[in-house]
This record gives sequence, structure tokens and C-alpha cells, in this order.
Amino acid sequence: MITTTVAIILGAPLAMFTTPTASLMPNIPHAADYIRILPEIVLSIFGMVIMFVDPLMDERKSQKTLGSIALLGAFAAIAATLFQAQPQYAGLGFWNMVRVDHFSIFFHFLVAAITAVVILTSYEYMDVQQIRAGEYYALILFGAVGMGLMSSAVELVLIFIALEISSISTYVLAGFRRRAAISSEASVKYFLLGSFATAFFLYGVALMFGATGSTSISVIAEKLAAGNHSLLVYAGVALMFVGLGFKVAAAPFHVWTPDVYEGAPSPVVGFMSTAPKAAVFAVLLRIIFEAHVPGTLWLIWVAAALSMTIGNIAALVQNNVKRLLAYSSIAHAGYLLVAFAALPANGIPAAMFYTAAYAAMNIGAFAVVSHFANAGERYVKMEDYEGLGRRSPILAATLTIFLLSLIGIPMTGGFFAKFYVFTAIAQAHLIGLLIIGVLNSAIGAYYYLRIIVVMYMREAQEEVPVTPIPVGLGLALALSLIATIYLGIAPNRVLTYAQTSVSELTSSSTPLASASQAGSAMAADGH
Amino acid sequence: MNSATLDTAILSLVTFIPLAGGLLLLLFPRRHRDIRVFALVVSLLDFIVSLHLPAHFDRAKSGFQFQINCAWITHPNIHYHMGVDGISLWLVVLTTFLTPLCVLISWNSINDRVKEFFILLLVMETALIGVFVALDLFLFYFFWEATLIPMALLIGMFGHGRKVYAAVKFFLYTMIASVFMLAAILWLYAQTGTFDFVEIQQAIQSGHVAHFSGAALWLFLGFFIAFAVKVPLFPFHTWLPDAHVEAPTAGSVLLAGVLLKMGTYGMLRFDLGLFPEQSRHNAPWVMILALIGIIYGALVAMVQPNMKKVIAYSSVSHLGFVVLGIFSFTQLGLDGAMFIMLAHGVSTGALFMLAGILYERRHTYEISEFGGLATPMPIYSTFFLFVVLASVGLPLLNGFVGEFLVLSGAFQAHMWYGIAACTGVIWSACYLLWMYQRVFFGKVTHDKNNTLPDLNLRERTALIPAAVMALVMGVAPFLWLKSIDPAVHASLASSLTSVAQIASKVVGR
Amino acid sequence: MTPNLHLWLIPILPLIGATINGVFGKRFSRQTVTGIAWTFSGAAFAMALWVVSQFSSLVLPYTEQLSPWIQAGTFHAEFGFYLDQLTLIMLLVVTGVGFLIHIYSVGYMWEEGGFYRFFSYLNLFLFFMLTLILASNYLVMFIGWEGVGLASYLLIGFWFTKDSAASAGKKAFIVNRIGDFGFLLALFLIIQHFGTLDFTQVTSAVIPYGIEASGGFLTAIAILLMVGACGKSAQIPLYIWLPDAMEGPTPVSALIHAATMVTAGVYMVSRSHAIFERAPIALTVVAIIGTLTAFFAATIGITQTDIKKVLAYSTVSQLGYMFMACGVAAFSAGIFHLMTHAFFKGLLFLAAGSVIHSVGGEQDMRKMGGLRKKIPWTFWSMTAATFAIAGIPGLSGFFSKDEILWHAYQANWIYWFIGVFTAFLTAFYMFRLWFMTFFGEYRGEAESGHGHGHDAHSAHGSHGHGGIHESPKVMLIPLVILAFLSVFGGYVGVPASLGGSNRFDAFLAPVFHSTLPSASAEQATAGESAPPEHATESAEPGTGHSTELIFTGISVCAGFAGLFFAWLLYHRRPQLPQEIALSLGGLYRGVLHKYYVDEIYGALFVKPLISISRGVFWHGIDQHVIDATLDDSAAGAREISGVVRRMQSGNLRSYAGWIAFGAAAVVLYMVWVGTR
Amino acid sequence: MVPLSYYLVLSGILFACGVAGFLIKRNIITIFMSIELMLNGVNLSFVAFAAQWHALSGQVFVFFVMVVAAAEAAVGLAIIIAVYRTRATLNVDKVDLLKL
Amino acid sequence: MLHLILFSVFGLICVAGAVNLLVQSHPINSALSLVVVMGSLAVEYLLLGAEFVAAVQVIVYAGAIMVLFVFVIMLLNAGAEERSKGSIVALALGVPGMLIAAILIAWVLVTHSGTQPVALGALPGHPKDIAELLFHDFLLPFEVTSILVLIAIMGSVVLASRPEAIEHSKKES
Repeated sequence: MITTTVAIILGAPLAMFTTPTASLMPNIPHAADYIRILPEIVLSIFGMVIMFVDPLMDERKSQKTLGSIALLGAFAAIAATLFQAQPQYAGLGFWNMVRVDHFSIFFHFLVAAITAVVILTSYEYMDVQQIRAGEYYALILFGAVGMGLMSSAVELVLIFIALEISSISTYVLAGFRRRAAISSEASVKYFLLGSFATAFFLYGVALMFGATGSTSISVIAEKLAAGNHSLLVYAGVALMFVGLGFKVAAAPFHVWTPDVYEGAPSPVVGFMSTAPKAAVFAVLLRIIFEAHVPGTLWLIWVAAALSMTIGNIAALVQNNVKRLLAYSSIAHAGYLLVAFAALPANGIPAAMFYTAAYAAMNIGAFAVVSHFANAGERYVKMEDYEGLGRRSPILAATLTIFLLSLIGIPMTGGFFAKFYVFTAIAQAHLIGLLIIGVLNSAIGAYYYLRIIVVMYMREAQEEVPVTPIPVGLGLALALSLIATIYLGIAPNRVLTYAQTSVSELTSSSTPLASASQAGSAMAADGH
Repeated sequence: MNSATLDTAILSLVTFIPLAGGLLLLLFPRRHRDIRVFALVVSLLDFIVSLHLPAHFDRAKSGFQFQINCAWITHPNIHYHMGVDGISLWLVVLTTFLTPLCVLISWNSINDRVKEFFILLLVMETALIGVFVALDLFLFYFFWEATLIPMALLIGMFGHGRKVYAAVKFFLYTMIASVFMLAAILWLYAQTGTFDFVEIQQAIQSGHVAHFSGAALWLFLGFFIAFAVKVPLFPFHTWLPDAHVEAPTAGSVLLAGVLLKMGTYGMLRFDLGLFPEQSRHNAPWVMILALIGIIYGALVAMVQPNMKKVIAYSSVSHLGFVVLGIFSFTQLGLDGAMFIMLAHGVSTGALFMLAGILYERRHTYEISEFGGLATPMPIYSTFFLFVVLASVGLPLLNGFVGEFLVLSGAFQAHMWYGIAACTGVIWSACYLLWMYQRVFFGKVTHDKNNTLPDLNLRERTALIPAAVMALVMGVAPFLWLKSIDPAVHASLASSLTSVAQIASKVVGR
Repeated sequence: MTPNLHLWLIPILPLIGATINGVFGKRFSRQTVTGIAWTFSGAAFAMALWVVSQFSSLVLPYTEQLSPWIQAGTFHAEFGFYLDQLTLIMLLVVTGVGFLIHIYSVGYMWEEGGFYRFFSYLNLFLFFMLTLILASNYLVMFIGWEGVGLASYLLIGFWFTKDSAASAGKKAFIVNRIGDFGFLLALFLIIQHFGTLDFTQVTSAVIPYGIEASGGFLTAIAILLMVGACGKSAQIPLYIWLPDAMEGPTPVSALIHAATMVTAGVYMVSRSHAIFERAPIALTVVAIIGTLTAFFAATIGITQTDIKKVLAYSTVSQLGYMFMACGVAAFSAGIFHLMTHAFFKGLLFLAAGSVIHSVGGEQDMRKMGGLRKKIPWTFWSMTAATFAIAGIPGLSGFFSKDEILWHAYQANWIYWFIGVFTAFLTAFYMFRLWFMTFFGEYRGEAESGHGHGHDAHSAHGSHGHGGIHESPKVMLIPLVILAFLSVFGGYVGVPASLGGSNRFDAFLAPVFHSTLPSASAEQATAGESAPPEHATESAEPGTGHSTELIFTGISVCAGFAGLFFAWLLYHRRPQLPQEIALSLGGLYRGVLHKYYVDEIYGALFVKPLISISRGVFWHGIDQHVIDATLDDSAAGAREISGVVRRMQSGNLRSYAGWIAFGAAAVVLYMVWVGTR
Repeated sequence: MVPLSYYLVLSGILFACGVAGFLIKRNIITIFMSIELMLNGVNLSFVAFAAQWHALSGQVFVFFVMVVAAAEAAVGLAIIIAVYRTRATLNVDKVDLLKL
Repeated sequence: MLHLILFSVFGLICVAGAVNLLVQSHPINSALSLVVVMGSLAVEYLLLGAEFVAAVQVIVYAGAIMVLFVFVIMLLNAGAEERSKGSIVALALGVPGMLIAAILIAWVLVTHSGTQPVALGALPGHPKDIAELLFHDFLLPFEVTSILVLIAIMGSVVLASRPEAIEHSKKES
């Protein structure tokens, strides 16, 4: 009880400074440990600053200011990530809880960047939808904290908590348009199913703990490497897969996606279709490739095939753009999972690159949608997009590029992303999955194309108002556009960076070794 | 810069000048005239630059020239590898030659969203050239896919009638087909660890590719289906008429003139180059498909009520000749196939331009709408007749040479195929002359047609180069064949040797 | 040392003329156009004459390679020109007659719109025709071959506003294409077996082969070449285009469809005699086709009333004679007849044109008559030509036809018999024309010679100085010259039997001397196939001449018989023909309608083809099979999509159900994996 | 001496009951409760496994799970209230505006 | 022996409570039966020696959280849930799936968990030891939970606070 209340009351300060509580403890954490969670710290600081500032300001005017603070926070987080990237900070922190490596840096950067773009997108959305900005931005930042932690955590329980942070923040964000019935419905659906799935994940964790006596991924890896393959492990992996599969919207755990995406505010959808997904994929990567859990290959094979097919097929006749993009995100989760079926050497970088590319293009698409949807998200149907090519050429052109990237047309990130994934799977000689994949990418072209067709090749029946593009959105679009094109023209840097993390994940390098000792020590010091 | 560096840079220049131009156009104000002029300048510039290739092309050598090969992406091992040989050389020039004409021909016909139009046109050009010069399978696929969108948009945005249907059909059809090629390419990469065409070829010939013998057929088919749809070969041809009829003139010109050649070029370069054995095994039914294409296309063309459809189906027929020539595996056949590609590009391109000119005046392609046009527009009808004759295959015009070579090649390979294909000579005369008669001869039936203005200066400047080219290619084909011949010979020879080697290996096992 | 002849100039000159007239002619005055046309065609003629003048110093055959054309692998074809006696004769005929007709046309076409166009086409034709005959290999020959087809297409369709003219042109081109189909295949065979298309090389390559008594690839080549010839020279079954070709202006009919182009087939066949000689079967085919064509065309000619149609069918039948000659390997005889035919048939057409011109565009002989007085010049020249073609002794036609018949007899008497009967028919319908046109009373509407034939265009001019009138000088001069030629042209080839020495034959001997090794020559004579002629010459002269004289006599009689019956029916008892026609009934109608050949072809090939293409291929396969499949599959995809979307029932618990189910599946699978 | 597996099975049963509740209950609140039930089941197995491995960390996890459960409860109930405001019902079967 | 009896008694109560939660149609009854489950679980914890956990279980769970539930039920005065068209999928796929999974896992736990019998209070979790773990090895998760709780509070504040107007209609379906 005490601990809980302490947590609730002093929690926030605790999160940032070496608290008195902690300093009373023997061997307190070093500064390096805090630097290893620097981005999270920064984000939470800014989150709380927003919370403090919010009440002081007038509801109407505060939005811009709060937004700027949040944006600042996001950029600060990026800076922190870059600072963190210095070699001397690589390694484990907080007694094998987090691990800073290229992998985590990659995802931290990604998450922070996404957050920044989302905040930019939300800038005028707040006004249009009359949403309380303070909590909104704070929640986004805190959510980012969770996502960041997920990618750097190497301890299942911490992962679980981080996952919960990101999930709960998105549950709330999904329901932010409280006047809209669909928004709260989306929220409740997301929440209930989410917690449902989380319970599965947690049970899986429990079973893993039961099988290996530890929840530290490195220790688990060791135990498994040592040949402990009790059925508990398989059951645990299965249940964890259910939980994570739900979070990344992989079939057959994808059912929630369309409803939630349709109901949630568009910028939020842009956020939760990219950042948490990226983080969860990071977790999956760690679990599958770092912990070397057995027997997942065909599981992933099937899940990938199902996701791609269901997503693409179901999207064919969608008439609501947000829903359509939801289905497309299911399909893309499928493509991403394809990479997981490949060999680590090719699969990990492919998956990482894909998450980045997908984030860039999808968030861009949703940015356009959110702007075009207008007050109360009124214009989200296909026919609303008719003649957009004339009414707002720039908006249309940008959306077109994002859609082309989603199709996988050359010179866009989406093309390379798909290409690497398929290359990886080909190198794993899973030709069947390869064929399914390429066919899907062809089928999928259709419904993206439909939007383009509607925008450029049909004339509008009823004039849908298009407000001029505000600065924030413009910046957001520019950023995601640049990212998309850059990943399409010169993907080499990102890819090589992603490849460096292969060795970290797969091979047991020195920090891992120390971690294992620590882990066993921890397991031992129960008595 | 000195010629050595120029030789390495030239292909990149030729390929990307249009793209650069397109990007510059983005920044242009929406003043139509400036945009048009600029587009014309860019395309002309590119044409002039591209003339460097034939000028400095060493016809003695058979290998690739003007190569540039540098690592683009380290892992997967993708190279920025470009180069031309006698086969691709002329296709590149053809592209750069046609684009300025396209710009000219769409000068007035496009008044809405001019900027988008010309940007798309230039991007299109880059992609097309890229396809022909790419020697890295990835790069090839990159450009291959890149051609889809501009063309689809050109059709969908600037077309007419059921433009959307046509655009979507075109896009999906070719997209779905080409993913099979992607799969094949990836398989090859997985086995050889490289996308480089030359290296893969060597690997295959030296038998260093694991599980190749088992997969070869599927790989061949994977490539073949993609190409067959592009060509288009008989059962896959239905997208072509729709696309053509709805497309704007420039679109049709590039579509018929160059885009279809991507397919035949691909067959020549990749199917023959990488899977000679399979190509030979499958040659019979491929040739039969080609035959069906020739005759069927011609017959259907004959009964079309729509000028552009006639021309479109005639393309099906002509491309059938090309495929026939390629899969005859004879020097003559391959030379002829190459030559038809170029000739068809010029003459059919010209045909579409002419059709477009008529459309500008009457906004219809229905043959029944015309008749007796020779009276109001003598010059136009003369040009039209000239081009028709060229594509009918009158000696001394470009159509004949290729047809003759292909037919004799096919005849040598399989006599009866040759004979059957030879009937195409009759059909082409039938449908084209019939169309010509219905459009130009007789009395003027619609009053509107009485007042049609004849060609103006711009249109003539657009048409004359094509006409002249048709004549020159007919009179002096050796200028082209001189560089085509060795390349074809080399590819044939290499395929022969590789077949021999594979055979010997089979024997060896 | 033979001088460099620059043969290439001969075709190029008319081409230049054609280009100038074609491009700038619109702005030129008629005089200028005329000047250009005459200059360049005349120049070609002059060149030809100059070449003849050089003859003594020539070493024939003379070839010159201008430049490469097609080079692919081992195969290559140059722009090469080739001159030997055969070429020389053709050269003279073409350039000479061509030039004359140029002169004539000026008068004939003076009032026409598109004057420049006409002469540009005419020059273009000369270019292609000369290329054809000067070619040194089959491919260049094919240029001319196709080119003259094009020219005739353009000229037949000269009055393109008339649908009949346009269709006639198209028909001509397409039918010719069918022939070319055979020609091309022949070329492919030649390439396949000899790797070259050069005449000299092919000939020398052929030499070693013996006679293919039972057929072989040479036979195939020969027959295919014959198919080509059938197309170009309007032989059965491809003759149908020639009568329609009369839609063109009359000078065109004279030049292209009588004198020169249509004889290209004969020229080509004799050019490839080396191959034919080795293919008896092919020769037989040629002979039979020739004979039949000659006969049937003649029969049709009897019934025609359109003056030009009569001449057209007579042309067909005369060509039949030539092929008969080739069929019996009497190539020089064929060429001889070709030449004389060029003279008198050209003349006939020009004269007919003059008649038509004079009566203001009327072509129906039933509306003519009694023109003898009104247009004497035309009448007399026409007379000369008629007698020549009818084979009245002493005129050119007599010698050539006679020689053909004689050779025909030596091969097989049936050829001869049909030939003689055809000669009779020829004489009959020609004199019929003659009588109907020039004798009796004028049957056209009085004094107003403005009928509505398609030459009505020329009428516009002619009724300026109304009534029936003699044609202008510029038209008459060519008539006279040609009349002279058709009278005396035959004397270059007086056969030995008539005390001549057949210089013509001797002149061509170096070309047509049999390429067969003597041994196989024996087989040839032994075999029922035609003997190469030097064999026959060597057969003991005395009896040979006497028998030859007898046969000559018979054919002469046939000619006079024709004259007599024509006089009887069309001058003495003009009503008789109708009665005969009635008595014959169906047969007559059949003949009148040209045996319904066009209709049959239409019903057999054209209509089915079109309806199949439209009904089966386009609507059927293209739209209802292929496209339908595509659209259906698209629709199917949408159906499936609709089904898959049902998964999104919107009900939370069903979602949970899916998740639980999926979880169960996953657990099941994993546990299964674990237990394995 | 009781076999630990008994405890584990008990936890499993609780978890299953939770799942079943989620599937068959119609009242959103009850559904939420069954989630709590699942979490409880998990907690039991954590404690059991802790005993199995003599690792106290297992018991520590339970605290974290409880915190999470508390947080979820707070948020979840708030969401439920929000839904009730907009839809005036707690029956999940009626909350299906979003479908297909 | 005693251990086994206690275990089975409270285990049965526990399961009974859980089942009751399912069968009760009125949420308040379900809530109360959940309390029962939690209480008996606390006893199970005690049997395993985790007395601190048991205490927290009773206080936080049965105390705080369940009170919250009851409070909300009262607030929304939720009545007995009415019969409404259920979901075929849930019953046709979900329930069988759940049963299969449960049986499987149970089987796994019984046969392959590799666990031995334990004595009463097998692993005494004294607050001191737990605290050491909590503030040393698990310091970071502990601190992070504060964030979790923070957003939980914030979220519930946002969502529960009454908005100005409510649009009932859902555009597009």
C-alpha cells in the first residue's frame, strides 16, 4: 500500500531525479543509467511541464503554446536520443532493465520523430475539433515514453509496463473526440480488447517466468540456448504472441483495427498506427531474434499471410478512407511480419527499415486525412475526395505520393521497404510466402489507386470545403514527405544503420554476457 | 569534360535530364506557354545528348558500352549499373526521339493541368530510358515499375471516355504481371547474391546457381508473364485497346512507341539472356501465341469502328511479329525483331499523332464520323497515307525491313509458322487500307468535315521528323542493323554456348 | 572495258520528277508540271536509248552495286542494278511507252483537278517499274514489285471521291498483296537454300541441281513465284482486280494495266527461268494457268459493253498467252509477245481513251458507233491496233502470238488448241469493239457527248468546244507512234519459218539459253514437260518449218474467222447478238457477269472473314471471353472482400471471439510444435 | 505438500473464466471485471512460479500487475462512463456503430 | 495435508466465485463474487507464503479497485443485463477456442511445468526483501509505474469530465 501510494504521489519526481527514496538504497544507479533512459526522462519532464502550464492558461488560447511545448519536448527527445547514441552509453542500465544499442536508438529516434510530426499535425486539429490540448499533448508525450521504453527494455515485466503505458495513453487518446459517439465507442472497444490481449501477454510472461525463472530476455535467451525447451516455453511464447499480435494488428487479432481507426481522431490514428506498432515490433524482434524463442517460424508465416490477404481483400470495397487505411495498416503489418519469418541477418534490418518507411508514409497520409476531414471529421468518404486534385493540388499531390509509397512504387520508401522484406524472405527460401506477398502487393495497389483516381480523375459533385494548409500541417507533411522520398532514393544509410543492430540482437556480445551473470544473480538472490 | 568521363556519365545524363526538367517544371508558374516551351527544350536537349550514344558507339564490339557501375546500396547488393549494347542503344534513342514529338503534338490539345501533364511526360521519359539502360535487375525493376504511374495518370487525368477504367485496367494488369518478375528476380538474388545482370548471366552459364535447373522454368515464366502482358501477347492484350483509345495522344504515342517495346526488349534481354534453354523449350507455344497475335490482332483491327482501336490492334499484330522473331532464335529473326521495334515505334507513333490531330479537330475517333477527308485536308491525308504505307510494310519504308527479316527468320526456324505469319502481310494491307479508304476517300459525308483545317506548321514539324525517319530507316536500315547485328549475334551465341554448357552438365550428371 | 552506265539514274530521274511535282506541284502552273513530268520521264527514256547506243561496247550481263541495303547476319542485299538483253528490252518498252503516255496524258488530263498529283504518281510509277526491271536481286525487284502496286493503287484511286474508284484501288493493292505473299515465301525459300537473292548468284547456285521431275524445293519456289506473278499479272485466280482497275484514268490503264506493270509477272518468271526449267510441275502449272486465263478472259471479253472493260479482259487473256509461253519454257516468245502487246494494247487503250474523250466520257459501246468519220486519226490507229491484236498477218501481234502457239503445240497440243480458239475469240471481241465503235450510226444522245461515265470529269472540258471532236495533237502523236510500232514492231522477231531469222529470239538467247546440263535436257525432252527451246530449234528444220507454217495458217484463219463473225453480228445483223444471247440464256448471263467470280470470292472469303472477325474474335473472344474473365475476377474479388468485411461485425464480443479463437489456434500449434 | 501445478491449474481456470466472461457477458462493466479476473489468475501463477524458482521477483511482479490493473480500472471505468454518456447503454451488443 | 485441504477449499471458493461472476446477470452480484474470488486468492497467496502480496491483494484489489467498480455500477445504476442478440462468432469460435486453449494449457501445466510439491509458505516474501528488490533491481519499472498511474489519472479525468454537447449520429457507416 505504502509503495503504491508513494508511487502515485511521488511517482513523477521519482521518474526524473535520483530520488531520496532511491538514494537511501545501497549502490544507487549511476548517471550513465539515467542517460540510458534520457529520452524518456526528457519526454516525461515536458509532459509534466504541459500539465503544470495547462491550468494556468486560458483554455482557448493555450493550445498553440502547449503544442509548441510538446513539440519542443519531442525535439528534445530526439536530441537526447542522439546524445544517448554516443558509444560510451551503449549497454545495459538499471540492472539489466534497459539496454541502449543501435536497435533502441533507432526506435527511440523513430518514436520521437513520429511524436513530433503528430504534434505538428494536431496543431490546428485541436482548434477544429475543440479538443482539450493539455491532456492531449501530455498523453502523447507520455505515450512516447512508454514506446521508447518498449524498444530499449530487455525485461519482460518492464516491457509489459511500458506496453501498458503506451496502450492506456492511446486508449484515452482514441476517445478524445468525446462529443462523437464513434470516438468513445472506438475508445471502449480498443480498451476492452486491448486489456484482453494484454492479459494474454501477461499470462505468457508468467509462463515464460515459470519456464525459465526469469523475465530478463538475456537470461531467457541463455536458458533456451542451454536447451530448456519445456512446453511451458511454447505455451508462453504462444500467449505472448497473441498479445503482441493484437497490438500490431496481425490477423487474426486485427479485428479491432478498422473500428478503432475509424472512430479515433485522425492525428491520433496516425500516431497509434505507427509509433506503438514500431515499438511493439521492436519488442517482437527482441523476443524472437534476441531470445531465440523456438517454433515461431510457421506461426509468423501464417499470421503474415493472413494479415496481408485479409487486409488487402477487405480494403478493396472500403468507402471510408480512414477505414481503408486501417485495413491497409493490417496488410502492412502482414508485410512486416514477413520479415520476421526471414533469417535474422536480413529480416531484422528489413523489418526495422519497414517500420521507418511505413511510419513516414502512413503518418503523412493520416495528416492529409485529418486536415481534409475538417470539423467533426465530416469528410472521410471516398466521394468527398473527388476532384481534390483540382481544389487543392498540393494536398492531393502529397497524398498521392504517400499512397504510391503505400503501394510500393519506386522512388518512395514503401518500394524499398517492401523490396527488402521480399528479398529477405527470398533469401530464406520461403518462396510460398514470397509469392503470396508479391501478389498481395499487386492486389493492394487497387484500393490505393482508387483514392488517386477519385482525386484526379473524377469531378466533385458537391463542393467539399478545403481550408488552406496551416503551417503546422505543412511542416508535418513536408517532414514525412522528405522522409518518404529520402528512404526511397537513398535508403542506404538507414539500412546500414539497421544492419549494425543485427549483431547486437543475435550474437551474445559482452554486455549480454554480463547481463546473463547479473540475471542469474538476480534469480539467485531470492533467498 | 573529356570523353572518357562523358562516356561514363552519358547514360545517367540521358536518363535523368528529363526528370530534372520535370522537377524544375514544378517550380514554374502556371503559365502554359512557358511550360510547353520548357518541356520542349528539355526533351530536345535530351535527344541531342542521347545522340552521343550512336555517335560514339563502337559497333565492332558486341558487349555493353558507356557502362557506369557503382554500388548504390551495399546490402542487399544493389549496383547502379547502366550500359547499352546494340539492342538497347536504339531503343533509348527512339525514346528521346519520340518525346519531343509528343510535346509538340500535345501543344494545344492539353489546356487543362498543363503543368502536371508535362511533368508526367518527362518523368515517363526518364523511367522508359531507365528501363532500357539498366543492367542491374533491381534497377531494371525499379524503372519498370516507375513507368506505371505516369502512364496511368496520363491516361486517367488527360484521357477521355472510360479513362478511369482504362487507366486502372492498365495499371493493375501490368502491375500484377510484373510482381511475378519481382519474385523471379528475388529468387535469383537469393541464389546468386547479386542483382547484376552480367554476373547472374555468367553464374547461370557456369552453372553456379543452386537449384537452378529445378526453378529455371518458373523463373522463365515469371519474367515471361510480365513481358507478355506488356507486349502484349495474345491472351493478355485486351488492356491495350482500352488504354489507347482513352489515352491522350502523347500517351498513346509513348505507349505504343516505347512502352510496349519494354516487353519485347525484356524478352530479348532477360528471357533469352538468362534462360536460353527454357526459352528454346518454350519457343513453340510462344511462337504460336505470337502467331495468334499477328493474325487475330489484324483481323480484329479490321472490324474496329474506331481509328485508335484499329491502330491499337495493329500494334498487337506488329508486336506479334517481334515476339515471333525473337523466339525464332535466328540471326535474321532477332535482327528483324529489333528493327520492327524501332520501326513500329516511329510509324505507329506517327499514326497516333495523326489520329490525335484529327481528334483535336473533331473530338472523335469514330471512323464513321469521317470520310472524304482527302478533299479538305490533302496534306494531312498524304502524311497519313505515307505512314500507313510504312506500317503496311512497303519496301523502302521502315516497316518492310523488319517484317522481311523476321518472317525469313521464322521461316527458317519453323517453316509453317513462317508461312502463317506471312499472311500478316495481307491482313495489314486489308485493315489499314480499308480504314484509310473509309476515312479519306469518297465524298465528304459530314458537313463539319468540309471545313477542317489542314495541318498547321507545328503539326508538320511534329510529323515530318517521323516521316523522314520512316523513309531513312527503310532506305538505309544497315545504319541501324550495323550495331544491332553484332549485339544480337553475341546474345544468340552466348545463349547457344550456355545451352551447350548446361546440356553438357546434364550429360555430365 | 564497259563504260559505267549509271543505271541507277534511270529510275531515280522519274523519282525526282515525282518528288518535285508531288511536293511543289500544287503551286505550279499546268505547263510547269507538264514540263517537269516530260523532262524526267523523257530523260529516263533518253538514258535508256543511250544505254542501247552503248550496247556494242557492253559486256552483258552488266551489274552495278550502288550501296548496301539490308545486312543481317550472313544475309545481305544491296541496291544493285542489273542489265542484260531482257532488261534492255523491258527498259526500252517501259521508258518508251511510258514517255509516250506521259505526252498523251497531258492532253487527256488537262482539264482535271489534281493534275500535278497525277503526273507525280505517273513518274513515281515509272520509278518503281524501272527499279523492278533493273533490279539485280529479288529484294530490289520486290521494291519495284510492291511499288508499282502502290502506284497503281494511287492512280486507280485517282478520283478518290468516287467510292468505286477507291475500292478498286484497294482491291488491286490487296489482291496484289496476296500475290506478294507467295512471292515473299519464294524469297524465303531461296534465302534458306541459297543464302542470297542476287540473280546471278541464285542462277549459278541453281545450275548444279537437276530437274525435279517429282517436285522439290525448286518446284515450290517456282510455284510460289508464280503465285506472285498471278497477283501482279492478273492471272486466275487473282485476275479479279484488273477489270476494276479500269476505274482509273485511261492513260493509267494504258500504261500500268496494259503495257507495263501487269507484264511484270511475265518478266519475273522469265527472269527466274533457271528455276522454272528445273521444275516441270511448276511449268505445267504456269502453262495451265496461262491457257485457262487466256480462254476465260476472252470469253468474258465477248460480252462486255464497256469499251475499257473489253480491253481489260483482253489484256488478261493476252497475259495468259505470255504465261502459256513461259509455261512451255518459250520465254523469249513470251517476252516478244509482251513487247508487241505493250505496243498494241497500249495503243488500244490510248485510242479508246481518245474515243471516250471525244464522246465526252461515254464508255458504253452501245452508245457509240459511226465515229469513223468524226475521229479519223483515232479510228486508223485503233484499226492498226485491232488488226495487230487479232493476229492479222504482217502485224506485230501476229508474229508474237504465232510463235507462242507454235511452242505451245510442241509442248502439248491442248495448249495450242485452246490458244487458237482464244485467238479466234480475241479477234471476235476486238472486231466487235471495232465495229460497234466506229461503224453504223451514232447511238449516243445527239451532239451532246456529255455522258456520265467516270471520265465525266474530262467532259467538263470537252463540251467547251462541244460535240464529238478529234482529240488534240498532244494525244494523237503518241497514237500515231504506237500505231507505227504495233504495225511494224513484230518484224524484229520474224520466225525462221517465214524466212525471218527471229533476231529477237537470237538477241535474248544469251539470257534464256538453257541452264540445264545437256543430260538432264534429254530427260526434259523425254519427260512430258516443255523442252528447252534450243532442243526444238535443233529438231530437223525442214519439216519443222512446214508444220509450223500449217499451224500459222490455222491461227490466221482463226483471226479472220473472228473478223467475219464480228462483221456478221455487229455490222451486218446488229440485232442477232441479242437473239443469240437470249437463246444462250443462263450461260450468257454467267459470262456477262464474269462467271460471278467476284460474288463467289465475296461470299467465300471476304464476308465470312469480316463477320468472323467481328462476331467471333472481337465481340466473342476479346469482349466476352477475355475481358469478361477479367471483369468477373475483379467482381469476384469484390465479392470476397464483402465477405471478409463481415468479420467486422462491429460486435465487441465477436471480436473477442476471434481473438480467443486465434489464441486457441496459436496455443494449439505451439504446443503441438513443442511436443514434437 | 501440495503440487505447485495445482496452483497453476487454479490460475489457469481463473484465467479461462475471465476469457469466458469476456465472451458471454453483455454488460461492459462485467466484461471489464472478467478482465480483472484474468489478471488475478495471472497473478496467482506468478506467485506460484516464484515459489517454484525461489525468486521473490515473481511476487514483485504481482505488485506491478496490481498497479496496472488499478490504472486500467481508473481509465476503463472513465471510458465506460464516457460511452454511457454518448450511448446511454452498457450493453456491448448495442455498441456497434462502427462496423464493416 | 492441512495445506492441501486449505488449498482445495479456497480454490473451490475461488472457482465458485469466478463461475458466479459469469452466471450472475446483475453486475453488482458479479462484482461481489469477484471480491470473493480476490479474497480467497489472497488466502492462496498466504498459503504460498506471500503474505505481503496477500495483504496488498486484499487492500488494493478487493478494497480500492472493487470499490471503484461498485461505485461506477451505482453511478450508472446499471441494471440486470438484458437479453440481446449475442454474437455467433463469440459462441461458435470463441468459447470452444477458449476451452481448447484452457484444457491444453492446463495439461501443459500439469504435465510439463516441471514443478515439485511445495510446503506451506514455501517462499516467505518479507516486505524487506521485496522492498530491496523493488527499489534496486526493479527500480526502473517501479519509477515507470508512476508515469502509468499519472496518465491513468489524467485519462480518467479527461474522459469522465462532461463534454459540452454530444453528437449521437455517426457520420458514414
